[in-house]
Amino acid sequence: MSRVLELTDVETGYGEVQVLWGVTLSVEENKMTTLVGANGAGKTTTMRAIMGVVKPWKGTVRFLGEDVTQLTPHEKAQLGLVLVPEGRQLFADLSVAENLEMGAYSPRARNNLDANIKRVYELFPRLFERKKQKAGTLSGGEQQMLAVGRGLMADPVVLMIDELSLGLAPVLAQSLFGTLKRLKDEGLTILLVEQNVHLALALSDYAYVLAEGRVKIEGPSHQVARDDEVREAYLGV
Amino acid sequence: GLTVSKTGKYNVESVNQLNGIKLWQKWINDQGGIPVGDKKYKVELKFYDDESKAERVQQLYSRLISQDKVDFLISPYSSGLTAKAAVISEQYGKIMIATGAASDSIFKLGYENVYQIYTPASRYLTATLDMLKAADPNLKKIAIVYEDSKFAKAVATAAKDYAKKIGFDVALFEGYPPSTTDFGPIINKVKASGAEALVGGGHYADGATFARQLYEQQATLKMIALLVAPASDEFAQLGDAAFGVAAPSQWEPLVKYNPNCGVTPEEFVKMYEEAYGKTPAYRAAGGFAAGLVLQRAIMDAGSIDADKVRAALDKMDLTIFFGKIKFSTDPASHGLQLGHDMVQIQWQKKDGELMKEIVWPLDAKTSDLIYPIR
Amino acid sequence: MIEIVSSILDGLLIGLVYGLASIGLTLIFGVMDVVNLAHGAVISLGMFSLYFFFGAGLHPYLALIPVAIIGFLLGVLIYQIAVRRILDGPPLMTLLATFAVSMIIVGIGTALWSTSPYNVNFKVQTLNIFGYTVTSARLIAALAAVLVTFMLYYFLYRTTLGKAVRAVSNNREAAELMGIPSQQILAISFGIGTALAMLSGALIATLFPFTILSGSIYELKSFVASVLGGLGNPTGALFGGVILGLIEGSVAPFIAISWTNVIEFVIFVLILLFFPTGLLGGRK
Amino acid sequence: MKLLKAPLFWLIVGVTAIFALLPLLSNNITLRETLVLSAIYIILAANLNLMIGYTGYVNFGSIVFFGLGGYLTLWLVGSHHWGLYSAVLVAGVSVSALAFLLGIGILRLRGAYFALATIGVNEAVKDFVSNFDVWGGSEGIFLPFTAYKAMGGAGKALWTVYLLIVLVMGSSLLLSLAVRRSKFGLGLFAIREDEDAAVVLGVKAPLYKTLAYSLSAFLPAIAGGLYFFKNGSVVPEEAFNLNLSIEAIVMVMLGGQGTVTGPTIGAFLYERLRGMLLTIPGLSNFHMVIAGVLLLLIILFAPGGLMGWLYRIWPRLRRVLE
Amino acid sequence: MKPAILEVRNVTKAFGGLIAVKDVSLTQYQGEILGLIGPNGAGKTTLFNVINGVYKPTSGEVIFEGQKISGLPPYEVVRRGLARTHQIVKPLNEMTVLENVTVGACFGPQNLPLEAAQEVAAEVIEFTGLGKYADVLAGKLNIALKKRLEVARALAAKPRLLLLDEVLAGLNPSEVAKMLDVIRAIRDQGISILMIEHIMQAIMSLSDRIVVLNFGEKLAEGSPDEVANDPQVIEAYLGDPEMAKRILEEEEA
Ligand SMILES: Nc1ncnc2c1ncn2[C@@H]1O[C@H](COP(=O)(O)OP(=O)(O)OP(=O)(O)O)[C@@H](O)[C@H]1O
Ligand SMILES: Nc1ncnc2c1ncn2[C@@H]1O[C@H](COP(=O)(O)OP(=O)(O)OP(=O)(O)O)[C@@H](O)[C@H]1O
Ligand SMILES: [Mg+2]
Ligand SMILES: [Mg+2]
Repeated sequence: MSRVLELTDVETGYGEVQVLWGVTLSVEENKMTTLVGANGAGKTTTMRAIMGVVKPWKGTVRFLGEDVTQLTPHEKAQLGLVLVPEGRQLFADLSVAENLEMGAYSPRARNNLDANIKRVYELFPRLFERKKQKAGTLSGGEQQMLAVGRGLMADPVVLMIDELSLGLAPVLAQSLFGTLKRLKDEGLTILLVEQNVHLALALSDYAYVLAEGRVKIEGPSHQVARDDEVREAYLGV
Repeated sequence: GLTVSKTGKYNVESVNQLNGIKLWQKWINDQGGIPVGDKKYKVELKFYDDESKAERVQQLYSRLISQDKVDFLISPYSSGLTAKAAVISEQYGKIMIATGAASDSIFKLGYENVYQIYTPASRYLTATLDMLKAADPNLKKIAIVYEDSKFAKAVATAAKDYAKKIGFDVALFEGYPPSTTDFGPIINKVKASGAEALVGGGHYADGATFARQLYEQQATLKMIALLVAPASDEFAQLGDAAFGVAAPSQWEPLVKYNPNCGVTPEEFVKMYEEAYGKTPAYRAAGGFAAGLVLQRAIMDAGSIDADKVRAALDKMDLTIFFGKIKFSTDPASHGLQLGHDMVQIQWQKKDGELMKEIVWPLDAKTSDLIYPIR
Repeated sequence: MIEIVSSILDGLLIGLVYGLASIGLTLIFGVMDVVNLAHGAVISLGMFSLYFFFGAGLHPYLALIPVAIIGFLLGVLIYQIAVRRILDGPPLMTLLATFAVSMIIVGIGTALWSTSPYNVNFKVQTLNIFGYTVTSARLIAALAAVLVTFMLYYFLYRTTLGKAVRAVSNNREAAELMGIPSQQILAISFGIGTALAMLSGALIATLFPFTILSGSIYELKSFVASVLGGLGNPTGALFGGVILGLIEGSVAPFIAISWTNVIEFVIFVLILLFFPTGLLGGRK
Repeated sequence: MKLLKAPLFWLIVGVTAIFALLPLLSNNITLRETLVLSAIYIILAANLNLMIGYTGYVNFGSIVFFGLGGYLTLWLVGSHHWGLYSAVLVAGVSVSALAFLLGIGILRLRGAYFALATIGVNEAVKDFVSNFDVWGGSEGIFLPFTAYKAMGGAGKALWTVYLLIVLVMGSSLLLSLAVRRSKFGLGLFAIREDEDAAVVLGVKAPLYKTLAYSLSAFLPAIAGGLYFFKNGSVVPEEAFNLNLSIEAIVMVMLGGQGTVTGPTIGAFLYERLRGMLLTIPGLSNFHMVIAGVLLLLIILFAPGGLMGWLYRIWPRLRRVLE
Repeated sequence: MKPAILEVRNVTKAFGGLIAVKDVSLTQYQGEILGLIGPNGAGKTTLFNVINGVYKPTSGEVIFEGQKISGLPPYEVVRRGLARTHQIVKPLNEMTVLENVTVGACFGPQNLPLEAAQEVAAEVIEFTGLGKYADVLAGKLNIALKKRLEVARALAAKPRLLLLDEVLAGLNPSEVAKMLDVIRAIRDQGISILMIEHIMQAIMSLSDRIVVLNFGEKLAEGSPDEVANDPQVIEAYLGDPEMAKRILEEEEA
């Protein structure tokens, strides 16, 4: 089993404030890996550091065996490392279809554009109905579908999703989780950040618990889910 | 001392004027300086760039007076900047010879130390209108179209009154903003008014553009006379559009004045051509004249004491290469130029080449007026 | 009557040229929220470039091609030097940076060419249609304005690169995450905006004489036109320009010319009060 | 008063005193004329900062207040033989009132739309005044010399006007400080950061920003009256010079918007930079280029303005130099 | 039954052709926590915006403490004692947390002078657990802290009715539990609360009553139990709450 994505001792932060204090983790092919942690633990920052949106101060990010630490976000995206960011970040004035097209901007994704767009519309028939509508006027749930759909258009090798269910109605969150499980079953590698820790641990294969910018606990998800400390601190039981 | 607009909207005119002043300085210093009694004063010039901006003028004139300790001032170019400088010169009782400033109104504010070289705006176009009357006694309708700036508006307003007085019908009297480049709407109005002749204009840029578009838009006018622009040699660049356009001018290289002091026009032109490699335009002559007038006043006064020089200026009645010079001593318009008169030029073709000819007054003419032009 | 009609037609034609002048401005604003104070200086440069290509013997309309290319390169240069570093800084800094660029361009221009007027002297035909006189240069400039707007529209809404420009203008970070090289796209956009400004300057130079300071008049008109149409909206800019031209053309026959500007600006402010984001709607 | 305890209060008083006394004691007119321009720029920048820095509304056309103040003053003094003091006061109050009415309308616009609309206002007023014959149209108003005689001759009058301008400068800075430390200022800052949020929190934004706009017109109008009185004339292009308006923004940003000290230093440095470049001989043709390059370098390397840069290298300064 | 503090009467709000809220009526009683739930885009936030005056209703009216408040601008509404938080947070970025909260205290119903407001703000900051961030610029906080800042600002106004829009989003279950304590404490101060939330355990345990919106219309209303068992609500909104448990069991099997 191969490690598609590996972080070694990554440290970074904003301005002078250090947020990550040496994060080491890896993501394996065809698995879903979950990142759990309190508010401000550094989950989003970890993902941003992986993408290079914030530059790591120290440490390395390896993707498919290559050191990609110094690449810019768009170069990483073109290699197949794709992030669905916290807060959706859609192109609000572009139509749904144009948003999806922009998801497939990188050359490797453009080749599969037609197949991918079909797949996304199959996964989210709702988006097909609204493909001419401006993304900014979609409802919250639809926007989240579009964000995931746009990520899939980039033909990801690893799909990273930050806060999949934030602000979604329960019924929608469930259906998106269902979709994610299907994608995983189809062979996609996924790194997930999710506050609905019960569900996330239930669905994923491996989990890391982040606290104050460090990995505190790691292991197969079902084990982590039974860890007493985790249960108390993050599951509220 | 003086400021010069090396940059900004007046830079061409102002630098020409400076060239004239510098030439005067060289000329007088070559003679050992200004003779006063048995001493000779060398002339030293001090000048700064005012960027054509009013807010700098006062700062720099104060600097000239209190830091550089100059004895006499020459004005910046343009009436607007001169007015600012005048407040400062007046405050220190420093004499300022105003050249390149044709406004009447500055001299009606009660200043006591400012003296004007140019023919004032109120008399700028009167001779032009006389000339038109002489050329075509039957012509009635004229249009007066002017740049909406202090100088041109004053000229145009005076011209309107004079035109009515000598029997013209002013069919259109209208200003355009100083930054105008598109004269289409104005030309449409000129056409609609039925005017047969047009006088007006303002400064160089607008005048040249106006003349060109009058030509392109095929406005049929028997005479076109514009301020300032046609008097410059650059006006020839307009080619066919320049043909026939007339202008009042403060001075022309070909004028034949018989000066009772200083250089003759020919001598001046020759000196200027040697120094700068081109024929002087009237602004350069005005610059030289300013120096000359100052020099003469100092000589008359026999001193560089401001009060004595002022008295000499008040008494002055000269003809120099630039024409007559006499200042008003009426307290209500002290310093206003009374002696000097305008000449009229017209662009004509000699052997297919555009030439500036003097066509008025008749005793100074180098060629006959072409009329009608289109 | 014919005077009124021709005045309005003149207004329409000049309005299209105003529109063209403002498209570059509105594009740069739309993509990166930069109010480009170097716009006028660049327009002046366009005028002078045309002058020199023409002086070198090139036909003025042919010269538009090298002018546009120079404009593009200049825009990329300005972006890389003056804008790029501070795009993420405090919001107004780009205003200062472009103002500084404007000072540099105008300063160099003044030193080289003084502030006296230049003229591109080429023979233009005068067309006479039903008693209405129009020079071919005006007609061509107006048509060029329409054509360029159409091409820009096609580029932005039909090509992938154009859509990427819009995507970057919507959300730079997200664009980057989707593999769009945002810095490159921004530089290209600034280049296109600058090229458009240079082009409009060049076309204006075929109509009117100009100085290094002339661009500032068109910069002002560009502000007005692009706000009227809705900032960031290229078609809106053309539309705004036409409105300006029409105002000028239709009030001129009835009142003193010097009042047109007053009316124009008063109408401008009034329209804004009722359509706070321009007539066609633009970015907020 | 708590204000009296602020170190900055005393600093402002001190700087104002230096401005007043330095040329007075040395009887140095060049210095005075140099400082008067600095003082005017500081007044323009400090008051503009009330809008840009405090309220977050970029006023491109702030010079319109200055120009109108100048026109009103010269008209009252010249044509109606008012005294200078009453004329500038009336000018200040009426321009401020006019700004209030205007503000009710155009402050409904946001962001770049507001900024560009203010250009429209300035240009409309300029073109209107150019056509307005009561104020001399494009010829402007020229003061008869008797106006200075009434104040004891030009020499004395110009000194008096200078001291008044310095006083207005001091008042502008104290106003900036007072607003900054008041509840009114807190409301303005909230509007600057997020107007919608401010409104939901209870800030009467429409009233507050209109008040700020009107307030930012008062002292510049008085300064305009004094300045053009000193010049002896006022014409539309000088009174409503858009470029000066934009330069005022440059000064505010250069020093650091939103602070009291920043715009002051920005204005002073900017004026000195331009003024010095003008009088250095060899540079004559390139002073604008050099000013542009210097400006660009400052912007690129201290994008938070000078105060931002100072605060960064010396954080404790924030408490003293607000 | 206690007297009503807020009455929404037949409110409709349309954006162009889109009707976001359609003829909705509801009543909140003094001291009560009223939950507002519904699918994404159902019009919950829009209803908040109508109540606090950000939008004028297209028709209908809003009565607060017996007085009509619809049509008043938001700053008037706050001054009458009705504060809110934003779903999409709106921190005053370049101001510190303390200054942010001071704005709330300063311009609220009490219209406090600056210094008194600063004292109130300091108390509220402690109460909401933002104490150690008091001097941090609000823009530097992460989303969860910004949400808490929203609560603190609204609370500093000392309102009698508080509207909370998804203040629990983005918190993990333990953090949700802590925040629930804060909300209860607020209620115990006598402040009525109207809250929107998608986290079911939270809203079900907290609310006295719940109103469900769907496509802009009121779908159901009642006690948490009644609503949770309403088949219409289950279909439109709740789905299968047991899914997580089921998946977990499947995996293990
Ligand atoms: N743009 C920023 N500037 C400064 N500090 C930031 C910024 N973004 C995040 N931080 C800080 O970095 C720390 C980690 O934030 P991060 O967003 O990575 O946390 P998280 O684990 O994703 O939390 P959440 O569950 O709230 O999403 C927090 O203390 C936050 O205040
Ligand atoms: N300003 C607006 N202009 C146009 N449409 C709007 C506007 N605000 C909201 N809408 C639309 O109104 C509908 C209701 O939106 P609202 O924000 O009230 O939903 P919500 O119930 O709060 O959803 P969520 O749970 O996702 O926050 C949506 O379809 C939304 O797109
Ligand atoms: Mg996060
Ligand atoms: Mg909502």
